[in-house]
Amino acid sequence: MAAILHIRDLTKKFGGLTAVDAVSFDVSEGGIVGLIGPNGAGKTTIFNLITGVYKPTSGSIEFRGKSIVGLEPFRIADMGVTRTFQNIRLFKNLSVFDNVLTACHLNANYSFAEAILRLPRFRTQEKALTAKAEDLLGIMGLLGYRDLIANNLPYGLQRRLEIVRALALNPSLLLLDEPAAGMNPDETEQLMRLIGRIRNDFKLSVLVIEHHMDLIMGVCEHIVVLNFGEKIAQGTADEVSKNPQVIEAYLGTSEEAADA
Amino acid sequence: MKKLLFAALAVALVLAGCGGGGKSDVVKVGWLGALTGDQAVWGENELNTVKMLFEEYNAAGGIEVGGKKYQLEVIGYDNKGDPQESVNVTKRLTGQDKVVAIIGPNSSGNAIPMAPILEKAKVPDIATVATNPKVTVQDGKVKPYNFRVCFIDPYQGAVAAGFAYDRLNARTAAILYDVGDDYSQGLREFFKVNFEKKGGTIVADESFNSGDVDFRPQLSKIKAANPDVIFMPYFFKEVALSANQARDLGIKATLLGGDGWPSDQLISMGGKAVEGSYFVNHLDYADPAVQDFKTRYKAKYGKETELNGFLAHDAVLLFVEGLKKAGKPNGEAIAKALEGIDIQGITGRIHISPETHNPEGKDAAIEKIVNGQYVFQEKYAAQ
Amino acid sequence: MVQFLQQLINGLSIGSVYALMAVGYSLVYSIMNFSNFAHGGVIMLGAYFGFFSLTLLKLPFAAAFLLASVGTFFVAIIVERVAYKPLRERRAPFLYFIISAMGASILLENLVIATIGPTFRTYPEVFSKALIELGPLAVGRLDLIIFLISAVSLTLLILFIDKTKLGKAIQAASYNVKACALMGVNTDRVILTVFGLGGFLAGIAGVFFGMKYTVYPQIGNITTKSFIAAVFGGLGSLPGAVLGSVLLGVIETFVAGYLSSQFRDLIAFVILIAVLVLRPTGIMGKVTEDKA
Amino acid sequence: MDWTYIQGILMLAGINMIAVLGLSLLTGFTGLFSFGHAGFMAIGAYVGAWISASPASTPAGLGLPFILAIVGGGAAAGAVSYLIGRISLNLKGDYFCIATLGFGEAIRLIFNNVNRFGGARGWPGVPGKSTFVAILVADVVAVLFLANLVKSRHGRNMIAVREEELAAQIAGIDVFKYKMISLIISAVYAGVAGVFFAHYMTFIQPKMFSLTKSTELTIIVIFGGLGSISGSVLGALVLTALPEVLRAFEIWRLVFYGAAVILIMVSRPKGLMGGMELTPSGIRKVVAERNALREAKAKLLAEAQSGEED
Repeated sequence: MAAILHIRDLTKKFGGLTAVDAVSFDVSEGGIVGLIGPNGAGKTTIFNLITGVYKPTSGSIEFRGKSIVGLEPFRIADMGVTRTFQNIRLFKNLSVFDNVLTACHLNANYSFAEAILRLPRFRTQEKALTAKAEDLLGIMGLLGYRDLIANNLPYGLQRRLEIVRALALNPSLLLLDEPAAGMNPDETEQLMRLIGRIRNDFKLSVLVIEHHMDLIMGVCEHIVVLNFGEKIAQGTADEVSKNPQVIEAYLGTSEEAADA
Repeated sequence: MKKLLFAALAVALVLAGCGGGGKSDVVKVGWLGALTGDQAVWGENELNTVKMLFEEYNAAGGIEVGGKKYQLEVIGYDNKGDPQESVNVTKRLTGQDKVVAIIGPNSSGNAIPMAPILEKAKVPDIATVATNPKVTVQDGKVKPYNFRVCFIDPYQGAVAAGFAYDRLNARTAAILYDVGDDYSQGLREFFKVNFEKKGGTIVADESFNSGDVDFRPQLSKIKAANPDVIFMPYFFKEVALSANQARDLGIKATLLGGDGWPSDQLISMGGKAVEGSYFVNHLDYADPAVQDFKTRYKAKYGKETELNGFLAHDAVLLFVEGLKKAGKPNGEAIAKALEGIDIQGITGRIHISPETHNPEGKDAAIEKIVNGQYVFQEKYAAQ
Repeated sequence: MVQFLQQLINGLSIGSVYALMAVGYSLVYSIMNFSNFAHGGVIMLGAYFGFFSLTLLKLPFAAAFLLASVGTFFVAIIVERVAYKPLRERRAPFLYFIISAMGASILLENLVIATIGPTFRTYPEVFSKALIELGPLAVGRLDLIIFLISAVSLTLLILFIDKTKLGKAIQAASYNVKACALMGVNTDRVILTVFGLGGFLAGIAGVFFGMKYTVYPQIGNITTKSFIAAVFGGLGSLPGAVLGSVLLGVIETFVAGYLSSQFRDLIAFVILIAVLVLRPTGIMGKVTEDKA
Repeated sequence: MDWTYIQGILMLAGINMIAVLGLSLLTGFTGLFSFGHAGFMAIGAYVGAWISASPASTPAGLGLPFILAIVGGGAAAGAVSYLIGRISLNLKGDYFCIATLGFGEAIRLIFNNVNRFGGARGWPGVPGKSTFVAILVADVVAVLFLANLVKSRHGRNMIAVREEELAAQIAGIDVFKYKMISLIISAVYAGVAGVFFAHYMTFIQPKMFSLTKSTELTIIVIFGGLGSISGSVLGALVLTALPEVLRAFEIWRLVFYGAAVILIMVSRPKGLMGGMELTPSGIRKVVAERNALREAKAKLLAEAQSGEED
C-alpha cells in the first residue's frame, strides 16, 4: 500500500533543546500506526509539526506526495489531515451539536452575501450540514447529548466528541493524541473497537499516540517508538515489544516516574 | 435583572418628567455647563452666579414683564464638558423643562451643536465664554438663537498679537498650544495670523496633547529659537506647569496668554514663573464696576468667583433685559429682543450686533502679574 | 549638542516617571495576565494621600511618603478583593478583568471628584526647586531625587522577588498560576502580595507625580502612557517595563524636539506598533509558543 | 414626558447600538478586544461629513446625498481597518488591545492636525440628516445582517475562533481571515455609526472620539453579554439612558456608573444576556440546553447508582 504520510529526517529544536531528532516513518494508506514513547519523547511535538502548529527546523513531511511543511494549520486540515488534542480543546461553551456543525463548514461553500440574504443555496447547504452533523453524532452515539454544552459532557465523551469534530472535516488522515487518557479498561476497549470501525467506515488512516499498551497492541498494525526525540524502533506490536532498547526506555522511565 | 433595569429607567424618566410643575408666574431659565470633569470649577461658578442673581431678583419682587411680575427659576444640568451631553441637556431643557432661554455653556465645542435644537425649539441661548466665532455665525449666516456676552477668538488673538508687537515691542514670538483643544487651536491660529501681519516672526510653533504635563521637550526647542515672547493660549494648570518648566530650562522670555489664565491657582502654582507675564482678559478685576458682584459672591459662597462668574453675571443681565424688552416670557420674542440690545455689563459695554450676535466692540483688558497680583494694564481694542 | 543633551535629560526624566507607573502594571500582569487599568486610579489616590499627609496632617516628608504608599497598598488590595477576586474564582476570561478594572478606574476618579473636588492642588515645596546647572544644561533637583528613589525602590523590588521565599513564589506563579496552586503555593496570598506591592509602588509614583506636576483627579489618564511603555518593554517583565518607559520617554522627547511636536504621539505609536510587529511580545516580554 | 428629549436619547442609543453591534461581532463573537473603535467612528464621521456637507460651508464638503455619506463613511472605516488588521491581527491578547488603542489615538491626533477638516476646533454645519426613522431603519438592518451572519458557517467559524483558536485552525478555519473579516465588519458598523453621529450632532470634533468613547462601547458590549445580539441591543439602550436617569445624582453619577460596571462584572460576568438571544429560536435553544444538562445529569446519576449496585 502507498504511504499517505511520509516523514523524513524530521527535526524540531526549541532553543538548545532538540525535541524531535531526525525522525522518519510512514503511515500507509488505510493503516493504523501507533506512536509510543515515554513522556517528553517528542510525540505531541510530531503531531504539532504534522498539523502545522510548529514549523520544523528541518526535514520533510509529505501528505499524499505533497510537502505540507510551512503550510498553515487550516490548509493542512483542508487537505485532509486532522487531529485531536491531549488536553481536550473543544469549543467549550457551544453545544455538542454546534461543535460538530462548526467543523462541518468545509462541506458548504455559500458566500457571505448568500448567508446574509438567506438565499436558496444557503438554505439547502445548511440543511445538508445539519443532517451531516446529526448523522455523525448518531454514528458515534452522541446524539442523545445533542444540545448539551460541551463543557458539561463527561470527560470520556468529550474525547469522543473531539473525534467526531475531527471526522466532520472528512479527513483522510486522523491523528489521535492519547484518546484513551483517563479512561477505564472498559472504556478503552470500547474506544479500541471504535477506532477500528472509524478507519473502516470512513476509509481513513490513523496515527495514534497512546500510553495504554493494550490499546496500542490491540489496534495498531505498525508501531513507532520514540525516546528523547529519536526513533528507537519500529515494527509490528510483537517486534517492538521484544526490542531490548524499547524495554530499557520504558523501564528507565518507570524508575524515573517512581522517583518523582 | 433586565426587567428591573427597565422598570427603574421608566420610573426615573417619569419622575423626572413630573418634576417641574407649571406655575404661571415663574419664568424658567436653563443653564448648562460642566459640573463634573476638569472644567467643573468654572461650571459650578457659573451656576452659582446665576442662582445667586435669580434669588436676588426674586427677593426684590421678581421681574416685571409686560406689566406682570415674574419670578425667575434656573434649571441647571451638567454636560460633563461633553458636546453629546450638551445636546441631550439642550433637548431636555427645551423639550421637557420648557425653559424660555438658556445660559451657558462655557465652551465652544459644547455650544455649537446646540444650534439646531435651539432653532427648532425657538429658545435663545446666551453663551458665557464660548469664544469660537462659529458659535453664533456659520458660513456667513447668523444663527438666530445663539448669542454670547464674550469677545471672540479672532479678536482675542488680534489683541494678544497687537499688544505683543506694539506695546511689548516683541518682534519674534513662539507659540506653545494644546493641539487637542479647540480653544487653544483657535487662539494660536489668530495670534499667528495677526502677529505675522504686523511684521513679527513666529520662530517656534509647538504643540502638546491635552492631558500632557511635561512640556520640556517643546520648551527646549523654543529656548533654542530664542523668542521675545511666548504665547501660551491654554488653561491655567498647563500654564503654571509650562511656565515653571520654561523657567527651569532658563527661558527668560515674557509669557503671554489669553482668558484661560485667570485663576487663583495660576498664582499659587505658577509662583515666580508667571511673574511679569501678561494675559488678555474679559475685564479688569480692579474695576470698581465688578467689586460689588465679587463681594456678594464671596459673601454667599465663601469663595472668590472665577472669571466665568462675571460673564455669567452679564449673561443674566442680558437675558433679563431681553425678557423685559420682549414683553412676554417667550423664547422667540426674547431672541428677537436680544438683537441690538445695548447694556452696560460689569465686563464692559454689551451691544449685541444683529449681524453676529456678538457683543461688538467690547474691549479686552490686559493684565500683568506683579507680585502675585493681577495688575490691570490697559483696555486694549484690536484694530 | 547642548540641545541634544538637554533633550536627553528631559527624556530620561519623563521616562523615569513612566517607569515607576509601568512597573506596577507589569508586576500585576506577570501574575494575572491582564492589564490592571485601575492602577492609574490608585496612583492618583497616592498623590492625594501624600498631599493631605503633608498639608492637613503636617507630617514630615518621609512619613507622608510612607503613609501614602501604605494607603495605596491597602487600596490596591481592596480593589483586588472587590473587583477581581470574584472573577478569579469564577475563572472569567481576561476581558472581564479589564472591564472590571475600568469600572474601578472610573469609580476611583469620580469618587475623588465627588468628595475632594475637581480642582488641582499644588504640593507644598518639600525639596527646593533649585536647579542643578551643568553649564548650559539644567537638571531639576526633584528629577534627580525621583530618579534615585525610583532606582532604589525598583532595585529593592527586584531583590525582593529574587531573594525572598514569597518573591520566588511570585516568580513561579508568573510562569504558571495553576501549577503553583497544585504544588501547594498559596496563590491567593501571592496575588495579594503582588497587588500590595503594585499599590505600594503606585503610592511612590503618585507622590512623585504630585510633587512634580500637581495633584488632580485625572492623573490616572497619564498612565495610559506608562501602560504603553509596559507593553513596549514587554508585559510581565520588570526590567522590560523600566526599559520600555525610558525608551518611550526619550523617543517622545526627541520626536517632539526634532521632528514635530504636533505628531509626537502619532510617531511614538507608529514606533510602538513597529516594535510589536517585529517582536510581538515587546522588547523583553516572555515569549511563549502556544503549546498544543 | 417630552418626546423630543426622549427621542433624542433614543436616537443616541440607536447610533451607539450600531457601533456596539459591530463591536459585538468582534469582541462577543470573535473574541478580539478593541480599544480603538472610536477611531473608526471618527473616520466614518469625518468622511460622512465631507461627503454630505454643503460645498459652500467651511469646512467645505461635497454636498452629496446622505445615503452616499453612509456608504462612504462605512467603506472608509472598513478600508482603514483592513490596513490595521494586516499589521496587528497577529498580535495576541493585550498586545492587540494596545495596537488598537494606539491606532484610535493616532486617528484622533491626525484629525486634530488636519485643518481641512477643522482640526481640533471641529466641523460645524454638518447637515442634520440623522432622523429618528433613518436611525431605526439602520438599526434594524444592522441587527438582521448580524443575526444572519452569525447563524451561518461564517459566523460559526468566528465563534470557533473565539472559543479555541488552535482547535479552530485544526478544524480547517482560516483564523486570520475570519478575524480580519470580523474586524472589517465591525469597523464598517462603527464607521456608519460615526456618520449617523455626525449628522445627529451636526458638529464633530476629534475629542468626541477619545479612548473614553472606545471603552464605553466595549463596556456596553460586555454589559449586554458577550455573544448575544439582543444583549448588545439592550446594553446600548440601557447604558445610553442610564447617565440620563442618573442625572439627578449630579456629581455622584459617574461614581455609580463605575460601581455598576464592577457589580455587573462581578455578579453577572456573562453580562445582561449571557450569550442568550431574546428570539423564539434563541429561547428554544437555551431551554434545550437546560433540558439536555438535566437529562445528562440524570443519566450519569443512574449509571453511578447501577454501578454501585453491581
